[in-house]
Amino acid sequence: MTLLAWGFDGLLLLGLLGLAWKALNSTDLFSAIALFIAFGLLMALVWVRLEAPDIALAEAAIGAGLSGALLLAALARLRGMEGNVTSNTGVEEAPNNIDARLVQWLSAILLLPVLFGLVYGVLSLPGNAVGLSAEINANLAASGVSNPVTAVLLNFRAYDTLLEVFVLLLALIAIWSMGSIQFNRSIETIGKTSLETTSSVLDTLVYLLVPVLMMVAAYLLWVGAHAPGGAFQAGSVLAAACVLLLLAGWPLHRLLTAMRLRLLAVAGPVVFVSMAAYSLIAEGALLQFPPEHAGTLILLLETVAALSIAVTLAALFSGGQGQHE
Amino acid sequence: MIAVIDLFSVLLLIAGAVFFLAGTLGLLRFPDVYTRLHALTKADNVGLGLIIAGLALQAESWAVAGKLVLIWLLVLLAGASVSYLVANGALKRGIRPWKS
Amino acid sequence: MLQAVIADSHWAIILILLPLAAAVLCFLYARAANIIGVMTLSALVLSVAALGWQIRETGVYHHAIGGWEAPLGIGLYADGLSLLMLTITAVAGLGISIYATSYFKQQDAARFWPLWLLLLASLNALYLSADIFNLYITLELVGLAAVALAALTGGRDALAGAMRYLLATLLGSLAYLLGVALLYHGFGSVDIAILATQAEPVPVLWVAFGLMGAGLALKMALVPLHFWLPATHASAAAPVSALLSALVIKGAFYILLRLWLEIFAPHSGGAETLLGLLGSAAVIWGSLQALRQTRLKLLIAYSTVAQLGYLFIAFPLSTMAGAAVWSAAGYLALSHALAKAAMFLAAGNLMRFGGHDRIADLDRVVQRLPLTAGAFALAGVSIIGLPPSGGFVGKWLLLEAALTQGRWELVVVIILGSLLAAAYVFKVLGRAFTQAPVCQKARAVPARMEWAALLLACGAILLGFLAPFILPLMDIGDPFSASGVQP
Amino acid sequence: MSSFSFALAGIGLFVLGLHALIVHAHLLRKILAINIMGSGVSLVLVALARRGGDALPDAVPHAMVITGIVVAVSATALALVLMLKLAAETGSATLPDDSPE
Amino acid sequence: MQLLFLAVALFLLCTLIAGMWRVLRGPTAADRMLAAQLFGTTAVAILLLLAETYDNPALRDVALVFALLAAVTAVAFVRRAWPEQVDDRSD
Repeated sequence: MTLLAWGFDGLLLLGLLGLAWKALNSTDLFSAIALFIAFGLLMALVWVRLEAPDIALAEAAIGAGLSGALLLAALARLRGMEGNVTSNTGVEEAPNNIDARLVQWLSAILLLPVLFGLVYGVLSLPGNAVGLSAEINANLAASGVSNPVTAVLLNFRAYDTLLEVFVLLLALIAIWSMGSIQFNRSIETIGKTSLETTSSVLDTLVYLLVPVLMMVAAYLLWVGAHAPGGAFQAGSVLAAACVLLLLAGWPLHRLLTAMRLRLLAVAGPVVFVSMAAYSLIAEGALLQFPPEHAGTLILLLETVAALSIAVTLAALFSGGQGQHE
Repeated sequence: MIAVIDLFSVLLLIAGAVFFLAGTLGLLRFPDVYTRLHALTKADNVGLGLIIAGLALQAESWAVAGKLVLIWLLVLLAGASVSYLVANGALKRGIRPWKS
Repeated sequence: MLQAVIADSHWAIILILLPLAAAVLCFLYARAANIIGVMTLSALVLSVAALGWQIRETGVYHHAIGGWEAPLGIGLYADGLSLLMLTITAVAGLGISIYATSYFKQQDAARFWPLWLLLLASLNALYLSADIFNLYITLELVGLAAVALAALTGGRDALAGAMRYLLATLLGSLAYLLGVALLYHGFGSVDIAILATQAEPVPVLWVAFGLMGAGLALKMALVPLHFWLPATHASAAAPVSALLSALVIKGAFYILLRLWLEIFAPHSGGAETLLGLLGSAAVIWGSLQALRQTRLKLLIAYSTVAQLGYLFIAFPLSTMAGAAVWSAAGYLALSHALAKAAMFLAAGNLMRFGGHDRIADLDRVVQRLPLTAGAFALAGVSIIGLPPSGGFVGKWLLLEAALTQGRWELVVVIILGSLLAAAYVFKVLGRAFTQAPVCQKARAVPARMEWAALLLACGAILLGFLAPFILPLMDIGDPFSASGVQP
Repeated sequence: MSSFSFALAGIGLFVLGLHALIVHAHLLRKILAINIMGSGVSLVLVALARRGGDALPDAVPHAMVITGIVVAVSATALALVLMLKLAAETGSATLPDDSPE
Repeated sequence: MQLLFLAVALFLLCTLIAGMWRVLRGPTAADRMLAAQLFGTTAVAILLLLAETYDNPALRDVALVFALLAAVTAVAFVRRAWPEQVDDRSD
């Protein structure tokens, strides 16, 4: 049994490192992204082997799903600037001129001591882990949820998650502050008109898949209290549904006016800050939830956060649209 | 009686594995996109169906078995539509089907 | 009654939540962004004063977030050092905000304010956090907000600078996070106080310090890793350059200082001499490069690289005279923030008026803007370290420590740095005294922008006189001797 | 033993990403390299938590990694938009190496 | 019984890695994008087998999300990132 498990891990790691190497050094950009998506999915399998299903969910939804879609859309826009983008589509010339070779060797030589230092540092760690699992289990009952990861994310270290939700909002504000990219209008049309009309197969796929995605998101949000799941995973699955609608050509950004989109994106952070301020006044400590109804407070917080995360990630995907000017 | 169910599970799992092998061999050996697409989505989906059937027998509750079947239906739906989209796109982009 | 209210209300938490709420408000109602921004900044200056008064009365402020104590939960911690950094952020931030209200057109103001208030909130959160993973998230917030601000002008150089800065800051954060991972698995906690007690000189501590040091050095552009700073700071909008140089890079320095004092100093094993070496190289190299520049904003950006070097010269001196040297470094950071902000704002005025910042043709411009020229001169005095400026107090304390410890090479570096600084400041100011035809296409510079720059510069000079009040404030909760380094 | 092998794989990913970040000029490849380095750090963070047999699973590194993934996707989205703006402005998705003297 | 599950899971992982070779060599972009489809089915099977081996119901949720997200990535490829002209015609 352990031999099989050991074999499984070995093959998984080999595949992971091989994919990473190929993704970073492939000849053309498109295969780099395809390999990176495969790397993300293999990474989710690694999280499963490390008994971290919460992270596997997050990695599958965000790491491989949304990041893959983001990268593909970015590559399409990069190619959309065909005219003036020099190192563009097809097979990009492999860096074989002299100074590129020199840089490669130089950086390889420089990084060897870094690698050995890190390996030495990691291997010098004592044999058994010294973690906080004891403290977590001791206080799990008072946290209002039974899934330890959700307890850490939304109660013990809720302040991290508060700042986390603002990182997402900041990314959205930053992208909208850079103004819409002039040419993204033309790219959207290429996808729809020139080559494929809105094919009925895609529409049926969207009609069937989007409701399932939304149900799965609600399920993940609910199950987060006692099993792997939670706000981030649910939000990213919901964002995948919005991305699917955007890809199928639904004019999402016209449905939601700029202000409504902003209010939705801001809902999570605002609820988080107001709950933090209220708990400071009522309970005497920032983000302190009274044990008896900590569960319901966390669920409320997660629901609003999932909504905001979904809207923000979808807006990050469409990039550049939705501001007032 | 228990052994019979286990026996069935074993057979189903082995069959599923064989179909997966066929799917992957098809993916590697076939000459053009369309045949690879065909091999991948058809063989793998059947393989997955067999494995899910094998696992459903072992499942402790109907709910779990139901979830397994739901996953299979979703994969079928996704596989079918994506293979059509890819094939349609490939044809439009001028990738000619392979002729011996 | 007033004392009671000030004494027990959570000023530290107000410093974090208020700018977050204000940022959301500005994001929703862009028209009112200017008013909301300036009101928030003035409220924050008052909150910092109240916090200062509170910790002076009742000692160090500690708050376990969520009611969970240290190993499990995250703690907020405010002592003299964090108070100093919060004051820098609030005071310089207020000056820059007043300048920004008339610098930006309506459309750009709507973009500037949410980003600046989020940056301000993350800097305050960074100075108050006592948890190294929480510091990672605040570092990430600061980095992303600073990149977005740097890319605000949208020109070719600004975008290239912002991209280079984004890659550098992401790389720095990842190196820092790997250090956090090693420290957590080596010593079982991410809380700074617990790590200080658990840490012992094992290889994982040095590897973690190497990683975190390199990551933070990259984020604050210490010399070998400063490639991204000049282009970014020079090509950004004037108030943004002031923010980046005066406030953002000090966040990374604060974390390195806090980790050094609490965790790494007792087991440093000679690392401080390396840091001192890098600091001296920064002073010399930065000043020489600044002298070579033909554009004013690039000159000021390289001066930032140089002045940061001074803060690192304090490391080798701290082994013998701990508290005195660190308060000197803190004072230098405070006066550099005000002076550098004033310099960049003055440069913004000159560019607004003359349309360019080529030093060679500044002569027609400098005479027409006396207030801006005065602001640049006063800021220059503090950067050089001439009495009675705040810069002089900081450099003098450093010089005194170096002399008493007989570190002659550091003495030479400090003095040479000041001389070079004098050279590049007078290179610019010299233009004010040469006759030249009046520049034709001049655009009037709003008075508020000139006064904001002048006020900040006067602040830098005033610091010289306030030394006896501010220095003891820095020693509340004696952050500098917590690590067993005898003062 | 397997947890150390995963941790070493994480270190390998970190250094691999760093090498690619230095070597490749195209910004999209640099962004991929940053993502792979992020995955490497997350792998180290979780793998080391499982040293010494399967003690109680420690949830703190898991929470940190989930936060890290969300930060990574935000930073990636910002980097991609910045790259596109730069490419629209300068015509090439690589950093112009002329420092603006 | 657990042994069989893990053995089949290991076998499927081998087919997965073998499938990756097509992604590396695949002449046209479509071949490369089959990776998402390949992962959609094979990885889902592996996850369900591991869920049974380690008796961890959460892995079924991961498999569910996998199946859905593989489809989203594939649609993203088809609608957006498919290069206009063919890199090199397959024979």
